[in-house]
Amino acid sequence: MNPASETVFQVLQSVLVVLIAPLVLGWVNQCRAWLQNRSGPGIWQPYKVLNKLFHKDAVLAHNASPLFRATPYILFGCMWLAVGIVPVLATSLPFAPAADVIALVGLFALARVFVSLAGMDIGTSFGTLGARREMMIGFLAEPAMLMTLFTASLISQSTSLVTIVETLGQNEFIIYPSMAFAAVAFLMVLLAENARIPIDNPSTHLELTMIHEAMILEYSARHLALVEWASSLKLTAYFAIGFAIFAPWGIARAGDWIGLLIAIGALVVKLAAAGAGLALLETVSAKMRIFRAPEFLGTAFLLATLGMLTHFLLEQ
Amino acid sequence: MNLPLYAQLINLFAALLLLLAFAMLTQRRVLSLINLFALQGFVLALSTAVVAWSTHQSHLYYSALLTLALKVLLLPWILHRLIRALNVRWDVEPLINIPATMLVGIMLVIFAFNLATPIAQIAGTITRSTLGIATASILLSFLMMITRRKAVSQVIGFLAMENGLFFAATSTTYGMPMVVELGIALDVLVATLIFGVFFFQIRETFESLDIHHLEKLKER
Amino acid sequence: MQPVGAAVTLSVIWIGLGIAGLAFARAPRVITGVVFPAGAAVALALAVTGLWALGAPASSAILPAGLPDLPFHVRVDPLSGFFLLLLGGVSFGISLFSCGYFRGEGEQRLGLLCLQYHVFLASMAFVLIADDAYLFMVTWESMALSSYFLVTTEHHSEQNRKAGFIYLLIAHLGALGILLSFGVLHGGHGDYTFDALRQAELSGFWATAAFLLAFFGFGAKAGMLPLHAWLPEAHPAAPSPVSALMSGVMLKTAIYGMVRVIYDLIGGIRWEWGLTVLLFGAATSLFGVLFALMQHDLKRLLAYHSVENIGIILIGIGLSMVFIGSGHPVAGVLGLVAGLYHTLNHAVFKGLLFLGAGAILKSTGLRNLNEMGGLIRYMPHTAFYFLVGALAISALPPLNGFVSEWLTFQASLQAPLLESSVVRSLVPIVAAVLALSGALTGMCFVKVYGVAFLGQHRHELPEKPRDASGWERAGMIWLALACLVLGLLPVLMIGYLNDVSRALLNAGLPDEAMASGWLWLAPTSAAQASYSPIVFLLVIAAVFALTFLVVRLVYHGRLRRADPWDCGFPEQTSRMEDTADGFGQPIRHIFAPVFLIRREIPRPDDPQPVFRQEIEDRHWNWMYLPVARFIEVLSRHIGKLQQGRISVYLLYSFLTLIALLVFVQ
Amino acid sequence: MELMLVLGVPFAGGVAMAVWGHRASAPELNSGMSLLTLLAAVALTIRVIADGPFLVWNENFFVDPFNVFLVALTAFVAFTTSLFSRPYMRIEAQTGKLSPNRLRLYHSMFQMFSFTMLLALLTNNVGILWVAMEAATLTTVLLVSLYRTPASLEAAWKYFILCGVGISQALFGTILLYFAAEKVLGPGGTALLWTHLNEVKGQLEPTVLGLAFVFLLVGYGTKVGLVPLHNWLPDAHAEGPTPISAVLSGLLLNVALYAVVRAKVLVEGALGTHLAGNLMMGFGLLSVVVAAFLLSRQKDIKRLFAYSSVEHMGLITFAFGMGGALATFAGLLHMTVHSLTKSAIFFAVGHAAQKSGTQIMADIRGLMESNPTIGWGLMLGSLAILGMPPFGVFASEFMVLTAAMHQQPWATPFLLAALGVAFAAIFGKVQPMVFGAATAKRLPHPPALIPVFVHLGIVLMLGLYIPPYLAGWYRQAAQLIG
Repeated sequence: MNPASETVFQVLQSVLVVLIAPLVLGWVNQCRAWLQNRSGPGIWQPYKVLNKLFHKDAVLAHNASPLFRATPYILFGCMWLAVGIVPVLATSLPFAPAADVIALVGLFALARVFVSLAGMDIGTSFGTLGARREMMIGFLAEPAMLMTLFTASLISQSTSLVTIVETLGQNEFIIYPSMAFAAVAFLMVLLAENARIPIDNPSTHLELTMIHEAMILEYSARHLALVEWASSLKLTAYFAIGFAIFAPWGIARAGDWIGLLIAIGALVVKLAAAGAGLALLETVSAKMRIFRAPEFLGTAFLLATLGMLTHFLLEQ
Repeated sequence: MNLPLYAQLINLFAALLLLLAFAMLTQRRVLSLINLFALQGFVLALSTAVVAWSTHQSHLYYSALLTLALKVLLLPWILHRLIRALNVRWDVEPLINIPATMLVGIMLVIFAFNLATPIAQIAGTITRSTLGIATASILLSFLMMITRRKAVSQVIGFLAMENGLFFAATSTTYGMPMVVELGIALDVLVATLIFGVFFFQIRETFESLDIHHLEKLKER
Repeated sequence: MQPVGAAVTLSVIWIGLGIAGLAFARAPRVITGVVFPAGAAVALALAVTGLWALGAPASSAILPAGLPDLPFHVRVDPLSGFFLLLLGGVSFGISLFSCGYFRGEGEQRLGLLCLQYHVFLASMAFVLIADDAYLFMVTWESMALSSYFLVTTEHHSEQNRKAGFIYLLIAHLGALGILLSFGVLHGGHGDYTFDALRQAELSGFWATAAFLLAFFGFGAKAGMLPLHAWLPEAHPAAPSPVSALMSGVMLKTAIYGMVRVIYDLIGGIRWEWGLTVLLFGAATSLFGVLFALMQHDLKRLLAYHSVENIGIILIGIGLSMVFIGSGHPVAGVLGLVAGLYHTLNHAVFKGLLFLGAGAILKSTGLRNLNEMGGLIRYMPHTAFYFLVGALAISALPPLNGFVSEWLTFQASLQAPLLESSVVRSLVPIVAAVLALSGALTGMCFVKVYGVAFLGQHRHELPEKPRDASGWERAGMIWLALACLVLGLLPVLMIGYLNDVSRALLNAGLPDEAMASGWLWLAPTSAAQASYSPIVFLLVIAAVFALTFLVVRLVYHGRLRRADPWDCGFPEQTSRMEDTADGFGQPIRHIFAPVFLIRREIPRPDDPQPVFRQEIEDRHWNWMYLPVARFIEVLSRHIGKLQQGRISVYLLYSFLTLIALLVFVQ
Repeated sequence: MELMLVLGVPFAGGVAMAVWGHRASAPELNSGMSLLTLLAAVALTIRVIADGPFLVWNENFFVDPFNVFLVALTAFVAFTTSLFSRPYMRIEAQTGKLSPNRLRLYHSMFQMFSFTMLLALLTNNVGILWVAMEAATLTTVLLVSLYRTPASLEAAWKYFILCGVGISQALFGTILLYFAAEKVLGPGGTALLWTHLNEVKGQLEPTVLGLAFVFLLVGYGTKVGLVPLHNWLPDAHAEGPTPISAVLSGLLLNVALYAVVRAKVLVEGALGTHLAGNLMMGFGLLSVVVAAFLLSRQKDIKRLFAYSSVEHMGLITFAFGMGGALATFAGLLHMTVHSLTKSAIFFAVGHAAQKSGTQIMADIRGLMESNPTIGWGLMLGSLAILGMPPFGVFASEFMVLTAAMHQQPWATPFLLAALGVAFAAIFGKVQPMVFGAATAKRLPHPPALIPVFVHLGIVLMLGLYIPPYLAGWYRQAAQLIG
């Protein structure tokens, strides 16, 4: 295959995912509305919100530092890079080797650190509160995430997502008990990392319960828009990672166009299913007290590690 | 066994020395302690003279005279002067009571003899058995120094030990070279003088010669 | 001229500079303006020498000094070269910083300070090039000694004196352990040159004994659990550049010693040893970061992070020992490279962070985080460099800290190679611990940065804090650049480390790993794992610029300043934001059993309620104090023997005499 | 000729001081005498290095590398001590602690003391060696009791009784030696001459020599300060004037040890077993350990360093007991560095105690502030004596330890543990005295601290570089005493 078409694929994937990310968010919210017998704002709502925000004048606290203003862009950049790396549509993209799963986790960590710092920048009570809680969630979620990914990479003898996808998806189908543990752990991490119920409630501004929202309270207009967009990107990226590891089917190799069509189709289906599932999960479960979060994530961490051990004990 | 006369004499003196050592060990009165010490010196001088006569070693006569002068006349005189000046006639009860001391002393004598016999076998001198006695009397004076409470009696023990050494030197080896003996004698003399000085100082600092005053410096 | 000659010359020049400093004690301008810059230049030259030695074959020499039977042997091989590079590179930045920092230091102090500082540097250099046990011990101890005097520079504070005492004591005990280990290694023939020690054939038991002695001896210096107690006391006590030097470089000499003795001198590594190192490393790193999160004294916090990072380095080395011990040299090399690379990285960013702390301390006189805040507005430069350091130590891509942790993870993922299933399943758990402590570090530095530099300042300073001066900035810029370069171009340095391991284990990374070019870091093979920090950085930067422009073009860049909103709460005071302790509260809550917490809770009717709590280190209670008590009791009993009564003393002599007589018969 | 000077000058000095010792110029005269002695000793040394060992005065005196090295050391330290004692004793006199007569006694006895030590070192006659040792005891007793305070009297009394008794044992040992030698060499002078004894040591009667060595060891060991015979030592050091503590620790102990080593050589030769060595090792190890543990309980600064002397003497005894080229070399080196360092420490301690008017460590604070030179002297001296590189003490300790690991592996853990404990104890006490805020007053006379730094300088050099002639000298000595 020729580098040119790979580059095309790379650009295509990045742009496409960036564009549909808000749609995913909209879909999830819509499904939640349906499940709660509400009519819902419609799945295009996020785009309207973003557009509105971009139009507004930005309001900035007096003592906001450059770091505060730079953060939304850095955030957006990180997330964009993430979706550029994860094989959403196609494997063996030129950027793919730039980061393996560990680097990916590092990337999310980078984003988290910056957004928390931004939260503390103004020095408001809620900002620091949010940052503290975010980092607490983070330091528990991050290792769990790593362990989950390690389980997959131990099976495929590699930490690069491409190789994982190729071994898991394009070889014959094998049942890995360790992957079951990993899957559950990954789901829990996904909920925690994307500020979903039961850890956080994306749609609340009730001060004492919020985490992610508390950090970005001071943002407005275009900054807020970027932050929101970035978080929808993050959700999509997590979905994509999930697909790549646990449902790595129908992902094209860079360069074959038919495969790409199939991949897009598959992606749409997967995203729809995942979004619906997420909505269902959020509807049936209730938000837990902040100090239950460590237990929740500790369990995730434990499960992930257990997954690794089972891999060593059963599958070698 | 029939030894020549002088050998018997020397053995007799040896026995006397041991006897005197025991006597000093059990003696409570400082005054008679000094007299015993003088007596011991006298016996020492005699035995030295006998050895000299038997072996025709002239320098032993000198050391006999030296002994006589130093240990029979000079030192006891000094000590007498001292105790008169400090009027310590009585020694208080020794730390260990007399019978126990005696027992220990006897053990020591036996031990000393055992120690000395193997050496005595190879000794060339006719007065071989005296080494054991010398050792015994040294150990006995050591014991005496341990058990006494008064500075004076400790010093007398020290001098008695010196006597034992001297006896060992003369009887077993026909005496050390003259230089050495002179040196030893000098040291003993100076030592006694310094002791004398000390008595007065201790006396004027502690109003007594009881050495339990001298127990301040220790690990607490 | 060979590397060894250059290294010796430079170290001697350092000593000369120190003496010159003492000579010019009356002229502080000369010291800060000439002597310290000269020292920095020497450091740079030493770094270059190190690079040179990394490529060159080992070169050795014998100095006309030392013991008559054992003159000083010196030798520079790639391993020494790497550490010389570390020493020179980092101390260059620190010396530059010192030029500015020590301005306005008391006259009579400055001369001594200069002497001790440069002797400290020189003895570290000599430790790295020593090639016989005696020179090693001498320089090792003079290193401890000179740094002790630096730690006790502020000897009027009781706490500093205590710190210095504990430091020197533990260092000395560690040194005794090392000495004993050399003795065991020596095995009774030949002299004490490292060559002779290499030749010595040891039986299994003695080899293990030597390993344990060396491991704990050097561990005491490295601040490994449970011998770390001196570290958080001593590092804060010293003047900041010295803290940087101790944390950044001195601890690394201990790592050097471990590698030198275990890999080079003892040889024949077993996987059991590796497991020991691995577990101690894991415990150390987790413990270190947890305690760091509890601190509110900035320098103390950084010191605890040094403990943590030493743990991470030990994890890398332990992994490599495990692999080598079970016969997988290539994976072993990977672990070693990871460990050594993290050694270098930690030296760089920890030096940078301590310098930042120093800059803050100098301009605000503050060490307590709870009193700082909003400093980014007064000292933007320092804030920026500190941010670089903070990101690096939090192991965030694309900076250097991440690379070495990434490598360590890669090494731990080689676990399937191992036969013993126990070890195989222990390794991933260690990896999990590593991940945990890495994430905790991130949290800790969000706390540090957020509390110190961001937000509103918490207490009124006499005058507006000034930003770091030119010299100080130069030092921090140098180290920050190093963080960036080591993060972006890891392949180059890893190539050198590969040479080191070739010289040490005559095994290296697989060739395709080296072949994959300077852009892509792929330690084993591109298919297994790859990472390209440059692409990483470029993409983020590109997207940043792109979005910025697009937003500007499509929409607008209008901006309005206003009071913070904060859900509409009125008058935000600085007492409403988290303090450092507040930020650590979740950790205290989650890991409560780990800490020994003393709380002082005010009565409800207290007019000025004060809540105070002390976090204490359990090790004091279960390890150090018992030993001290035991010795104390023992000496009391021995002291009883000597109770002043002369008769008893005579009795002693008497009994000795009798006993000996009996014995002789 | 030089030898006559070496012995004659201090003797004459002793007599002269007995006459003029109370004059204002006496201290200078004292140091002058010591300087002359030093020069003579240097001349002697040079001669010995030039044309080897020699015997004089119908073989009653002889000089070989072993004792000439000690002679040089003794003369040197005696000289520096006399320098130190100039201001020190002046201050003592002015503060009314000493009357002119005492000062006279002090000076005269100081010279006599160095005379006796040199005599003990230089004589070839075991008997005269004993005489000299006894004389040394007597002189030092007078010096220890110089202040006539109750404490000093007690100390002197204990010193006198214990060492007197000990010395008597040594005499008995000497007699036994003579008794055995006489069989071989026949009666008369030669049987006490060490050189002759050394030639025939193979034929001497083992059983007798075994006993003799026990008595000699107990006797001279008491003066060396080997545990459990050491009890006089801390008292004497603590209560005597500081210059005397310096020479006691720095020199007298060495001389006594010298006697023990000479005896050991003969006995080992006669017995053919390693008995003597084992005994010495046992005593040495015991001393090291016990002293190390006693260190931590001290409150009086001079007592502290007295115990440290016990510890180091134990180490040296252990080294000589081990024997072998390396260990003996180490022992000799340690003798040198220990006497230099310890006397330097006592100089510093003396001034520190004078400044703060007490010997109780808890009341001495902040020397670094009140007088940096004293502070640094004490700090560096303690670090040196604790075996901190780059000082020479570490060099010798390193060699002792390595030799021990090689020959007596079982002993090394004890030694290392003791060293560790000693470090904690001494350093934990010295640091607060040196650092922190000061509690000291000005002194009428500027302290003479050049000696301190001269000593420490030499010790530092010995740690990094041992001049070849010195090394060769040690080697010859090591060969002599094997």
